[in-house]
Amino acid sequence: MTDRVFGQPVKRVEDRRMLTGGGQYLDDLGHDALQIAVVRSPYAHARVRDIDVTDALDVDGLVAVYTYEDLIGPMAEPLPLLIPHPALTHGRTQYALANGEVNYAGEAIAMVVASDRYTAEDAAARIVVDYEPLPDVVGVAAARTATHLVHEDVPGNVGANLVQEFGDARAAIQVAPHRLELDLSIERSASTPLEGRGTLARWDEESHRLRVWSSTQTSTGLRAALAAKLELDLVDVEVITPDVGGGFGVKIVHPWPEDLIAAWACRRLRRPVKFTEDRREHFISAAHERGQLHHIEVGFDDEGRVLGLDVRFWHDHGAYTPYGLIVPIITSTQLLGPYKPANYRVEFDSLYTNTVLVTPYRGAGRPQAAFAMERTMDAIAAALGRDRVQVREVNFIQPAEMPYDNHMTFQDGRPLIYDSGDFPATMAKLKKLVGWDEFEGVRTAAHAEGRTVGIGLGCYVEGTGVGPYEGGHVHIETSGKVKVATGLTTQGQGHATVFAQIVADELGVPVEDVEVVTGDTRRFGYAVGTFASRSAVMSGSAIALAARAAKAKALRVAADALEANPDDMEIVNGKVKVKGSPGQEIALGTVAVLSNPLRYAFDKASRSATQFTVGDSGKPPVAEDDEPGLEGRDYYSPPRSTFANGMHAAIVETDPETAEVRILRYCVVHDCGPMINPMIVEGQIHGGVAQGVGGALYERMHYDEHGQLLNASFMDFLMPYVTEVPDGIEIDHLETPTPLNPLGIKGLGEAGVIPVSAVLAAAIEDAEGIPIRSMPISPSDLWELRRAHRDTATEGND
Amino acid sequence: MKPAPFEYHRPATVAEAVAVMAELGDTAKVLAGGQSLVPMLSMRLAAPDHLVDINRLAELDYVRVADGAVKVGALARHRDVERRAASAAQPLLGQALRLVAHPTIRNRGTTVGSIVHADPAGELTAVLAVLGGSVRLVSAGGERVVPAADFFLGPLESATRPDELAVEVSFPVAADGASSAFVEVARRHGDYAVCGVAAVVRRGSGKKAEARLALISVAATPLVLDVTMVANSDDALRAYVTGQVEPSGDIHASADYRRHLAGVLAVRAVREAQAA
Amino acid sequence: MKVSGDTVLHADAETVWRTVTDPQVLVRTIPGCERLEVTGPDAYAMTVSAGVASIKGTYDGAVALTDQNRPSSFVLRASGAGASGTIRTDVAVTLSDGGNGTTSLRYDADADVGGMVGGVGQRVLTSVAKKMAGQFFANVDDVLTGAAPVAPATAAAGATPGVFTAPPRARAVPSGGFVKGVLVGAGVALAGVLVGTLIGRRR
Amino acid sequence: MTEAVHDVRLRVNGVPREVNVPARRLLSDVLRHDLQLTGTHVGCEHGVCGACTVLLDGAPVRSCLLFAVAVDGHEVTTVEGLAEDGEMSAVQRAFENCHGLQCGFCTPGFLTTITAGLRENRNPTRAEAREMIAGNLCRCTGYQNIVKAVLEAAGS
Repeated sequence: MTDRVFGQPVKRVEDRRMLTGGGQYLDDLGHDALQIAVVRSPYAHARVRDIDVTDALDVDGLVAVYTYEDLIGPMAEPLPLLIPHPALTHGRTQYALANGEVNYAGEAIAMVVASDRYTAEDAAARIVVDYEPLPDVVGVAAARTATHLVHEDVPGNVGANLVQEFGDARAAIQVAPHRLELDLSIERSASTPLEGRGTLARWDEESHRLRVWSSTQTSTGLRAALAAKLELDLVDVEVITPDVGGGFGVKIVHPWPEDLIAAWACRRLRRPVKFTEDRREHFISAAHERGQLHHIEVGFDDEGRVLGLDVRFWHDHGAYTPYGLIVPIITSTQLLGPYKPANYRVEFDSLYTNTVLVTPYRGAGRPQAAFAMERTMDAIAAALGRDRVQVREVNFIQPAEMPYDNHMTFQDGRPLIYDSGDFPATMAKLKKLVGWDEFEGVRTAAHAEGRTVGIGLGCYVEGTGVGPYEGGHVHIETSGKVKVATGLTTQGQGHATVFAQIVADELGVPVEDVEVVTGDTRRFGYAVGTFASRSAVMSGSAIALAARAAKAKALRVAADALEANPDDMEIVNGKVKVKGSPGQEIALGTVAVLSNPLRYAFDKASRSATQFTVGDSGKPPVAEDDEPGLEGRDYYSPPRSTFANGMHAAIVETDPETAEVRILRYCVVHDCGPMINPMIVEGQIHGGVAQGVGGALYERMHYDEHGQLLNASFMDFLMPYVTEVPDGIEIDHLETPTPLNPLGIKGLGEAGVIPVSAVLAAAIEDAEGIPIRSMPISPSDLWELRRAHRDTATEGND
Repeated sequence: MKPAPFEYHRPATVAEAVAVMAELGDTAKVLAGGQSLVPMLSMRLAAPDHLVDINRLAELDYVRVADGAVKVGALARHRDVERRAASAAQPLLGQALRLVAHPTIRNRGTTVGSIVHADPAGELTAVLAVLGGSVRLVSAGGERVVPAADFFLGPLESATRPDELAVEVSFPVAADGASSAFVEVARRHGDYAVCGVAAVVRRGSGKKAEARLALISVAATPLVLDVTMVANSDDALRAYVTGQVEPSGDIHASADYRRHLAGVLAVRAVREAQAA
Repeated sequence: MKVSGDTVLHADAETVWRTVTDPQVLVRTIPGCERLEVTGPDAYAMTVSAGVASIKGTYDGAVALTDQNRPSSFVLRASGAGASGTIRTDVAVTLSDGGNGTTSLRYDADADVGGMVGGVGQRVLTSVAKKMAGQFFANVDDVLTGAAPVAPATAAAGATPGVFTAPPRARAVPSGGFVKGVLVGAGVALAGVLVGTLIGRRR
Repeated sequence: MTEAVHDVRLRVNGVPREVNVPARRLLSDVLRHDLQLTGTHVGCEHGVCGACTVLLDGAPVRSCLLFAVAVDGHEVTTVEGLAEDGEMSAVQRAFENCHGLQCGFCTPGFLTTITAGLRENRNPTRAEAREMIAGNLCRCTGYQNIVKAVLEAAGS
């Protein structure tokens, strides 16, 4: 067992349970619970004049109906603005139940609690709400024009305006040899996990405690929110995260109205209450992301070196801003990618619209950023008639320049300093993988067959592992089994496996002896959550440190028992040994027994730790600076984020008649530092790329001008099936470790999705010879572009 | 997303079924495969007082070739039609069915049900229309056979009256020398087509030669076009078809793109059928 | 959702105006309209029984004629609500001389369709609406050309003044699929009639 | 008004089960909440995602598109019924070997679909393997390793 499991494609320990139907997701729990159904606004913007529940009261099985009027104290206050920012001068959040006004179609107005969901929906359907419709503000253009306002007291619909810059971009552009302007747009998509949101709440009147299960990315966040809203002490609230059927960002934003009502109602009713979100509700009342418009001005020299970059963008944040400015701040900073423009200025407005709120979705502002920067690079190359790779290369930050200070403030309020990466090497790998230099031959051969193909590429740098901290607890049982807990949650990333790999190596135990629990506040109360590609970096590091603490103690206790020097000892396969002295060893479980001085022997093993058996009678059984038990607890809190990076390339074929786009090849080179489990790394990349393809070619939120989401179902929201994703994603890795954490690792959860729209836009543009400035693009869109392009060309000839 | 309550009826024979339907009139809805109906019930877009489940009408569970037609009973699932001899007798059925949603849906969905559903994007409506098939409707008062040309009245609207049960659809078998194809463009594989074309061609000289199309998703009902006179020229065929359709735009495709596709797919369908 | 269309009606614009703004006619020509109550000057409450087969339902809505510019244009403002959604629409109607004693009528409806049906019905909504509009104008034209009688459209026996109920119809609403039961309202939206079943359903 | 209930007898994973439910109760809800076989998941309730796929008399169907009362008397196989004597089936093992699942929510629908698919086609080509799973949505894996798992299960 001296082989390191870190870096091995260890099979996932969670799989067997999930493969045999033993997974436990939120709605698999609480079969005895009452169910919630929600009355939601059909209007995007309206005043609620009256709510008549009379008809609902006849429904057999109805237990309660709640409207805003029932709420008191903190429950009647707006939901928290989770991440305040000085630039967010006009932050607004919704109420748990609408207080007189609704600002998006789907906003909760009343909640029904009934014996089951069928009955709850029967009752909800009978509640009559009288609305006074107000003018709708939908889309960035309408928000900017501000003919109408979403919130009466927010002038211009502007929630925030933020400028960051270094140097003098505008002046640099003025004097640059070449200049370009681009207008770009990216539409909305959404996380859309296969499992929606959900909350189950139980109130124990005898112990005066609230226990909540939630399909969440942050159990500690929800716990704190519930305690505050329900005026309970934190110790009286427990939040448990069962298996979670995907998150991708949307489950980080708590409290949702339904969380609060479920918990509040279960306490009032003294019965368990559950909310299980259905698919339609997920579309109209969870959260979306991505919608931004960019105006870019860039000045560059003859080689394509960017001398000045001035980016103005408008971010549609929906009706409320519970998650602050995280998404546009990430866009504005991560836009820089692997490049070092001499001067940079970025300014954004974060705008209110009468649509579902916007909070991070995997990538969180980076797909827009990559789209803006990579389209700019391609435009520079086109303007100069230079190779797209070469233009990027002259702009790359070089490895010798690391750590590289970008002179910006990142989403965590800390300096944007790249810690590691070798961008030229990553590019060299990508060129080789996709066959960049041989592509003209491919194109010619395709043309000969009457086929149209194109190639595109895109680069990104991703700040991962943002703070403030995560913690880990490693507890060694007297059986020798190791129990690990960390506070952040799991939605399919295989934490139970990768954290076990880390602990197995640190402690010297078989990986199958390590059991990991995540997202259970009973086991670990201090945590932030799972987002921003931070779990491996943050909890992985914390757990490694905790395991080191446990190991140090194990060696100390064993050294005492074996009368050896701890420095001469090691743990191999669960046994603490004196190096080079075969036979001088003690099982880790026994060390655990010895670590806890006992008065009572509960079993055979513990006899050896009772008071007449061990210990120096002249010393306290537990030393002054020690604790009983064989465990370690530690936290990891980095000074700033660590920056992973990657580059993707794709070859596409476009149908000359139908304008359908087919991805012939998709290649990824990624640098997340040392990989804990390459199988899981590749799985994360696969999933990210598929989501990226969805966002580039299929998915969008079709709002009409009245704020109605026209495609609020899987029938019309076109999440890709297998038939829409590339058949094969080719992956290569570069592993440049970060100096910022004990394992040298960088995050990767979001990586796959980030550059896909940029890459596919570039490839389609290359195939078609038509500038692609807006994504996603459907065959109909491409066909219309062709037509417009042809018309323009014809006019030009006239 | 749970259905509103309804009263459930499960007749054992067609006679029982139509008797119940006569009594309930337009307060009842027939449940066959339910692959379109059940989502609408769950979304509470539809909330009939009664549901008449015909899944026990074993007498309607058949696919047979008789009298020059593939006759499909109301309980035959798409998969049955795909698998049984039907496809050999009328290859267009198989060509169309592989485009109807996904196999799991076809395991339960019925061919007759999807025709009665009269979705303007339904592949089978085009098959029935281009072949000039018919639907047999039975009520307590008797039965009638409605030809395809009279059956589709509008989007999601067929000639079936509330008291009538569509018991059988007849698809004429392929004529001698005839061949067919079904091509479509859908956003995702298995989605409703943005545009789709069923083509039946018959080789031969003079009056024997024939080329007919039925298009879906470009009109409220399947649009049948006789393209015999233009079938041999891509340009003429494309121009003729694009001139005949008046599609609407929606969130997935503009009207002009649909019109363009109709022409492109018409050519592809005819060429593919000719090559078959 | 936007629905536009045009039609030719066989009467002069003044007659058309009178006809399509006459509650007695409207109640008989709006597909599925059962009851039309005058609630104010050029304002009506109506009950529409639209949709067919098993999904026929009865819904309540309100219609008002505004921006009248006799005899060339008016706007119908209609709204209604039901369990599965809401609809609110402005229909701009313009009349122009079509020659030979006919009038060209153009309508541009801008509908805010909320609730479930708005989110899942987009694929068929427009074509259903157009079809129902066509039916409405065919009914109107029948009135104009005398193919359908006008008189029986008045108040039911013992009626409240200002309340109009429809007589049994010669021209049956054609039967159709169940979605139509909920989508038909899009058609009703035409001529201020765009309310009904789109948003409602039978309980 | 109390809703009428119906006796429904099913054979689920080889075991006769009986429930007393309203006609509108979906098979997915009967399996999950009445029989507490929660391995079958519900991802959309309109028949698009495939997470709720079970085998009805051996053929894959969407359990969210069936009323339990309408399949009275039939045989249903859920993900809980795929392993034999505690041994995971070839398809389940292949998913484990190939990292064919991440969050695991859509997985039961894939497993039932592939189990039936491989009964029909023991040696699918790569294209046929993709076609086999083309009606099920997965948001985590990008499908790459699921395709791999189908081919591995077929080869075993």
